[in-house]
Amino acid sequence: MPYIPHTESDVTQMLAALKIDSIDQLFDEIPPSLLAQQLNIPAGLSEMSATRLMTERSTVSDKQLNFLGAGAYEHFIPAAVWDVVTRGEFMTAYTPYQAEASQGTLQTIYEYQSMMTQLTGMDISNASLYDGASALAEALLMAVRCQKKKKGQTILMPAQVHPFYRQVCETLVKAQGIQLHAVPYDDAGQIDQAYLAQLNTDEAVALVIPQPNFFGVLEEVHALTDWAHSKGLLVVAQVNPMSLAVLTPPGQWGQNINHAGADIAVGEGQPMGVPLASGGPYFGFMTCRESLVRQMPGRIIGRTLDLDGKKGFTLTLQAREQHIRRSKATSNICTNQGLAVTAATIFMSLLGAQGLAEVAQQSHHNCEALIKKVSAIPGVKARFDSARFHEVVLELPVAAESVIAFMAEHNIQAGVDLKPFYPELAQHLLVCVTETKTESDLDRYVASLKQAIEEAKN
Amino acid sequence: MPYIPHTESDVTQMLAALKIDSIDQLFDEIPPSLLAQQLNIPAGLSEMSATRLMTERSTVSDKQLNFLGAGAYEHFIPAAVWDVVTRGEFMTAYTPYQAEASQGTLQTIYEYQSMMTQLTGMDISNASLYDGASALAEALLMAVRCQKKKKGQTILMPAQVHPFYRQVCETLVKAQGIQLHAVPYDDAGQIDQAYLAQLNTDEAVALVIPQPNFFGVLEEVHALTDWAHSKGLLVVAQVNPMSLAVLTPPGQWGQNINHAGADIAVGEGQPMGVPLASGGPYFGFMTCRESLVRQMPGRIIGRTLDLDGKKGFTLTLQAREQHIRRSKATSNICTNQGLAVTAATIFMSLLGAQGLAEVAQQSHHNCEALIKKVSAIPGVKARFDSARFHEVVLELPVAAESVIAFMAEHNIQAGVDLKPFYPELAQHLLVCVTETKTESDLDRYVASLKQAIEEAKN
Amino acid sequence: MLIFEEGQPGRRAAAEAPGKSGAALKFPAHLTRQQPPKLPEVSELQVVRHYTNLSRKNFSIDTQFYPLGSCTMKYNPRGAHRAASLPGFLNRHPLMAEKNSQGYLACLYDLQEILAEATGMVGVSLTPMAGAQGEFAGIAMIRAYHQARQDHARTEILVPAAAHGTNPATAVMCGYTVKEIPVKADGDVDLDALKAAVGPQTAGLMMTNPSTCGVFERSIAEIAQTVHQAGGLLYYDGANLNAILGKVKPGAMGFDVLHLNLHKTFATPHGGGGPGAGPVAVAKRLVPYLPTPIVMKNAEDYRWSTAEDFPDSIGRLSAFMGNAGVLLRAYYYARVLGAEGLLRVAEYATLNANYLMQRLVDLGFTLAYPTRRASHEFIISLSPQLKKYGTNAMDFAKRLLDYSFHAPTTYFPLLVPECWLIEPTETESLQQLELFVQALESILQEAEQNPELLKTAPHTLPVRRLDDVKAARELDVKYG
Amino acid sequence: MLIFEEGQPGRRAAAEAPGKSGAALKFPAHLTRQQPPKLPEVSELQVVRHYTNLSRKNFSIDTQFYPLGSCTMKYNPRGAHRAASLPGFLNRHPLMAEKNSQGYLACLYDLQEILAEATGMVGVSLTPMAGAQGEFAGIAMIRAYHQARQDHARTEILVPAAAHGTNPATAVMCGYTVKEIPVKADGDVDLDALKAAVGPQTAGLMMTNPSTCGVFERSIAEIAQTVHQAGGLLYYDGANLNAILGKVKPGAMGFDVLHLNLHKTFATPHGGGGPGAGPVAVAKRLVPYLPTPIVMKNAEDYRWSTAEDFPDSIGRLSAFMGNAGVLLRAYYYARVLGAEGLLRVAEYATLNANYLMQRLVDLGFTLAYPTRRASHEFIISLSPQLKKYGTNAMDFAKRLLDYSFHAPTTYFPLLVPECWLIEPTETESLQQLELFVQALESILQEAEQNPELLKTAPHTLPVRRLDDVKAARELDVKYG
Ligand SMILES: Cc1ncc(COP(=O)(O)O)c(C=O)c1O
Ligand SMILES: Cc1ncc(COP(=O)(O)O)c(C=O)c1O
Repeated sequence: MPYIPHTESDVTQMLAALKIDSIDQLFDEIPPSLLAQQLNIPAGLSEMSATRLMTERSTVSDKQLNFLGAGAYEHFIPAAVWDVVTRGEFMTAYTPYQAEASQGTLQTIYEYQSMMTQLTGMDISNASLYDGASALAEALLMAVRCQKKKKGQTILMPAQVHPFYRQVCETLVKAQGIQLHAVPYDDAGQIDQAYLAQLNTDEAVALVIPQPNFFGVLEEVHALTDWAHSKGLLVVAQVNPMSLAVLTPPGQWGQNINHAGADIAVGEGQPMGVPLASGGPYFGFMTCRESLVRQMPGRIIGRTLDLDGKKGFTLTLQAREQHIRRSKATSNICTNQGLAVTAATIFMSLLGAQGLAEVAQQSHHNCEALIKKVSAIPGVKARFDSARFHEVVLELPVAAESVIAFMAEHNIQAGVDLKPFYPELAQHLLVCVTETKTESDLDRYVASLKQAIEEAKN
Repeated sequence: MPYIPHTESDVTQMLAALKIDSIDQLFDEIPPSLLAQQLNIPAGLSEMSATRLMTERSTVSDKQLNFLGAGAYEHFIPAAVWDVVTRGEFMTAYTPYQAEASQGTLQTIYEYQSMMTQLTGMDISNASLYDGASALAEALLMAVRCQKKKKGQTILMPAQVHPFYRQVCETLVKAQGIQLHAVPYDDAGQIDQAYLAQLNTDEAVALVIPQPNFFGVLEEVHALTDWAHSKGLLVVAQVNPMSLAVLTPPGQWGQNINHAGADIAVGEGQPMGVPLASGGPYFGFMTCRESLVRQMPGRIIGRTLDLDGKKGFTLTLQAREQHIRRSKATSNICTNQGLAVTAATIFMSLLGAQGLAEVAQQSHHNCEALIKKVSAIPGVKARFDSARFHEVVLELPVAAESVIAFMAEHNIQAGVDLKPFYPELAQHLLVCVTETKTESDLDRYVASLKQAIEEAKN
Repeated sequence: MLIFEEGQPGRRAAAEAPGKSGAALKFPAHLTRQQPPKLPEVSELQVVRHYTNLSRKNFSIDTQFYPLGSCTMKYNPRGAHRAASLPGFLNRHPLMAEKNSQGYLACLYDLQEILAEATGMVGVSLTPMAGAQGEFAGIAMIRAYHQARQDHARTEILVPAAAHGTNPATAVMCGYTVKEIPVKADGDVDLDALKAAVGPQTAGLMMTNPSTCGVFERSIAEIAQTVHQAGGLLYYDGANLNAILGKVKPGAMGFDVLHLNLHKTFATPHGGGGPGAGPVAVAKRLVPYLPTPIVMKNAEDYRWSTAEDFPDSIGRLSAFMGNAGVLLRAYYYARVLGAEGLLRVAEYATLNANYLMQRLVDLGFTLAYPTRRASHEFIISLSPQLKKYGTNAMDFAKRLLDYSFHAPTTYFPLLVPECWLIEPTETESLQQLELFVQALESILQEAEQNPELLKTAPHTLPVRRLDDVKAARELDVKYG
Repeated sequence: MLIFEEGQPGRRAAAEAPGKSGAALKFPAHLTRQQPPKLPEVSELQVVRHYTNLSRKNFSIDTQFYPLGSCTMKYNPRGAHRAASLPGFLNRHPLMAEKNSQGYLACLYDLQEILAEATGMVGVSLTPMAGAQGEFAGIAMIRAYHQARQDHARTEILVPAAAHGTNPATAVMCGYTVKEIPVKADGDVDLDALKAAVGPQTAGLMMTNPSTCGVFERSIAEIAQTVHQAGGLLYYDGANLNAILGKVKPGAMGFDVLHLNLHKTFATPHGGGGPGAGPVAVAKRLVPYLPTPIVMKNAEDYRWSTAEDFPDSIGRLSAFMGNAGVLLRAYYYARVLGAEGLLRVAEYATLNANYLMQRLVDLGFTLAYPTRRASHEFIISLSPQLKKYGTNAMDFAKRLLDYSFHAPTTYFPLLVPECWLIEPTETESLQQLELFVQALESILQEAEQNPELLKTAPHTLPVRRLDDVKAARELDVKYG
């Protein structure tokens, strides 16, 4: 019996101790009418057969040259990261409820929290949320709670926040009567400040600022932060943590000395050592201003002392959480993304500030190099003339869809077609280039793109 | 500096403590004429670039359907095996010289020794030798030491012992004046007993019995063992450990109750949980009759008690080894193949006797199934009409070389051409089939073989 | 020592970064970071050694018996981990073209089918990233259902008092108020109270069965009828599905919607707090509202659902499609177990729980529900020991750690004083259970003879009892 | 508890085996096993838990500072492990067609080139599976060389008294007798004794440089000249190459043949005893005798050498081509370090050793060779402590384990009484060295105040001091 250690004689002995004749008797409190028939599920496989099955299925997706980004980024992950993360003691432990028997996990998260506050320039970090999208939604709920005194519940949500993130926010906040007010982007692909200037903000409680935004473009975070604060709005920064190695951290956004910095900063942690893995498990991070901590969702680890006065780590501020506060909790989250956080912690330790900056710089550099190369193709050019991080919106002379399909035939994942999300951006492709790409990768991309366009034109 | 933690200020502090100005001064005892120029070796790579380089090089060998055996066998390895083996505590420990700080490794080897004596039916196992070939050579040296009273130093070595094993034995024993006397095989692909019957054995000290032999054929181990013992020869069994799940173990070879069983049993441990890995690291195992233990090469782990009377494990009988006995040691071996042994120990625990028997049976079954299928191709048939384990010599109507080349083009590794090793077996192919092959794998093989033969005939 | 404290200015693991590019491209000055973040400055060896040694301070399934009630800490097959880590899965971008993703989509599609069959439901969405998000999805679907019917009066979700904290928290996140239904002394829901509570304001009832009391709710059919008759829907919290897998389908009990905790029932690793996966399965009337995307099959091709397939969906719950790696592990697990194997899970989990319960009764421990069969878990109350020796449930738990057993869940469910919720799971052997019994026997003696030993426990772990109050009062949540 | 003792008759990890085939094919009855071997009968969880917990009883580089002299316990890069474990390498059958193996062959070819360059030699064979087998190959080549010249009188190999045990053992395996050359008080070989010892019977001299005394042999040029003039060849035991990598090429010192311990100098993991790899490199006159196979390059293609390439080879040393996985790791390591990185290895290993030596002198420890620079390692003698406190080198070593440091090599080389051979390696930080110094300072105090504490150490490990004598007398080397 796979995974079940019971021998016949074990079972006999156990049934005897229970004074019953069969295991079935243990289910005698269940109304017989409820008992199921044999499940219509295939018979069990050996590890060998199951592994073979999944290996065959996985190879379909093998060896693609990947220029997809859009919220999930292919960065090189040192081997040490997952070799250590997948140690049984990290991987097969539960949430650290018994602190004394979980110091490994607890100290790791404490270190993670420390790193995230450094990276974001914020005061406090939690221990993770599910992913970048749900972290943003939780930040909106948190912002509303922090702004309870305000009469409205509207969030200003730029259109160039990741479309899927906006959808997730819709799903998660609408039941509580919270409105998302769409803020348009301007010609530079940035938040339209002129639009904001004329906006009635009475009902608004927070402004979301993506940095970089979905187009890969950098926003004018200082001006936006100052504007939001001047209107009594909280600033929710939605940031790529890798970019923070080189970009001003949310904690330093704005020039208003009385209220500088974003109030909540969230994002997708995946770039920090977590594989693309078809979309998850990743992790959402959340950091905030210290004064807001009691409205923060998710676990927080604190350092304290033991009976002997020795330092140790434990779950803290649990009065925010569902297992203590139930219906009054800051969120329903329980299980989070601990293992991915462990990976990120090790990743950040290995890379350090300088290593992260190199990754960020090199990604940016490669993206710019690709733009230069593709711009030589007639009809292809970068759409927004703004500073970027490592993604670019390419304007094409043909439908992006056809280019994607053509290049996929040649095992190149060309980018994301923007048309479904931005009808005004038909024939636009969102392309990401990270430090993993070599000169010859870029050349392969360009050659294939050229062919794809010619093909599409014929 | 990759892997070197020293900061500039660390170095300054250290040099100051040493009262020198530069690291170079530490080399001032070296005659300057000896100092090297810059090495002509490529500049260093990042982990990312080195990984990419090796990934590209590795993919060349990817996704081959493998019917090669000949001493290295593709068996399924449960994931748990190497997940546990590659834990840092196993992988990055040295030889367990400090027993109290090495109980993990020591107990594992003790368990391994216990399993190997069970599997082989022998009294004592060492902790491993390099591989199956060098283990056989060490067994010959050991046999000669055990037979010191005999006048000769000749080993009877069947021609159907793995050709590479015979070559390794040549290399390792010839400097000590030991002769290998070739024993021919008969029509059944087995040791020619008629030849033995007429042989003058005055100079001989031992007979090597391979089971199964290089042709995959089972030898008449009982008769051979009895014959050897009747002539005062030691029996050195060279066995595939996987086969011992279903075949009579060397410890029970022979019917002479006064001297039953092989005296030394060796073999390649790779089938027990060690990946093909281009040929290594594998491990050679060696077991023997208790009376011979003081001539055994390699480490042995013993169980003993600690100061508190608690059981523990330690290196024992070290007086056989080079670090104690130097020029009088039983062998020069020091570093062995510990990590592969750890894998084998876990593998055997997971499979158990029944699981190993299933692997052996299924491999045998698949091999017979392939023989049946290929026999339908005109001119193709199994060469020796004897019981086999999981390998077969196929007689082909064309040169094996051309078949191998053709099938390699289709990513099938067809088998080993026997011509270079046995000129009399031109147009013969040694094929291995293990439990990893499915019906459709066999069909793919057969179809490709058919095509290859047709191609070669044209 | 913290990883930060092991560093030295300027030290780094140089091989791990790509190095500097030729041209140093600049970002606009005002958007450029001025001070680098203070991250650890350490060598590769230091990192590996630090985190390897940290890991050794954890208890885990791989190293200890871990009978944490409600958490189903069963063996996490290493084969599942390998299968999910195959390069084709691990390096696959979530937005990779469907034509390059057929194998991956096939796995998810099959998993959807398996979960539907195992739960007796019709539609499945795999996207929720943990149990609590599954709950959200489920309650949001209930809400969408009522709204679609213009039934706006339904503002209340009922939960039994024994419910997990995520249940009421979820209801509130979905805009509902929560009403608790009492549980009777025999562990079953108070049916009269339920009948009194339901009404036109009832949107639905959330419950687990077997409940967190470790017993099977016998009047489930009547409960379902009661709620349905009042116009409400039934939500099944699948955290305890391990107890009835293959034995009873939640659909058969009358539930309309449920989530599964794949990180419990389907043996995916908990990772020291996560990740999990909380797929939702629904009866026919809720299918239109399933969260998206879902994997669809046309003839031989697999594809992602589009907005046209599910125009009434509650929407998207994750940036991409949930915790794919967890789903792949669960799929592997289901395929290795097969129909018979899934059924055995429930049988042996239940056998272990009942046997262990009996053995603890033999030792003199007090059951919370002495007249009942255990499900896959059961509750003892340490109130008698608190009275006699002054040692509470936590003291016993901490002392158990010294014996190298992880403690059961303590103080949950809240309604049993000084309780332990004990879940041995089906992957532990009789001999392992007996070692646990021996440890408790010994601790019971210690409680009698030397209660201080328990009150100051643990004594053999990296730290002794930690001061939680200090942790909350003097917040120290980051280095420096 | 042994894994056997955790089993129960009939238990198994069922998913791990392929299951039974349809037709039960039989082997001839007399060749068929009658009794199955008594292997453990355990579940998958039991196996994982058992061996995970066993591993936790080891000290290792990943968990402790491990200054084991002569063993070069430096950080083993995880990147090398991953590269060598790529499916294309791991699943590659050793006899796979050359055309399907070009990438693999390219790695080995490049490694041959790198090792030749780093050692100043002309030919390299990668096949020896550890240092000792490399030594065998080297001495066998020396033998083949003399024999080819019909110089049959050479029957003796010289080794310095400080030599590692494998050196004399190897010489004997190659059919030679061994003569030891004394070492002077300053750690250098006694040149007069050497001059007296060489002659027409001299086949060669085996030595390390720096020697196992932890000092660089200063008169190496004269030694080489002496041996060469007598018609002997010089063998370099590369175990200490870490000390001079990139600084001094053994070829430049006059050596004719050498082995490298890739599991030391090239950072491949020791695996609790193995595997290693001991490639040999030779000067021009020994190239014809290299063990085979070797990777050859024709234009753009790589291929294995054939008998025609090396008709005079000493032959084959392993069933296939040595420890391929170790070679791939070493190749990765060499490529990550590059020329500058390899040189830094020697520099920082030497810096660490000399610094640590100075710090131990500060504490009052006695150096074996006080007038000398340390190479990458150095020797202290604990004779004074034995005299003063009755605590010997082993007592200090065992006590050090209690401080969570692995002990240095004890009682080797044999010629220094109560010695410790200490090798910190270049991958340990100054701060780590200081922690080690602090521990020794503390142990020194303990030796003075409470020598019993040392004599009965260790006190905090899974077992206390083990009875080795009993182990050898009452042989218990298997279960049951
Ligand atoms: C009964 C019950 N319901 C719900 C949950 C929530 O599941 P998750 O932690 O996956 O969000 C849990 C798990 O902690 C549980 O035990
Ligand atoms: C000086 C010296 N020579 C030779 C050897 C033998 O190397 P190996 O153990 O790889 O056979 C060693 C290692 O133990 C050594 O330290």
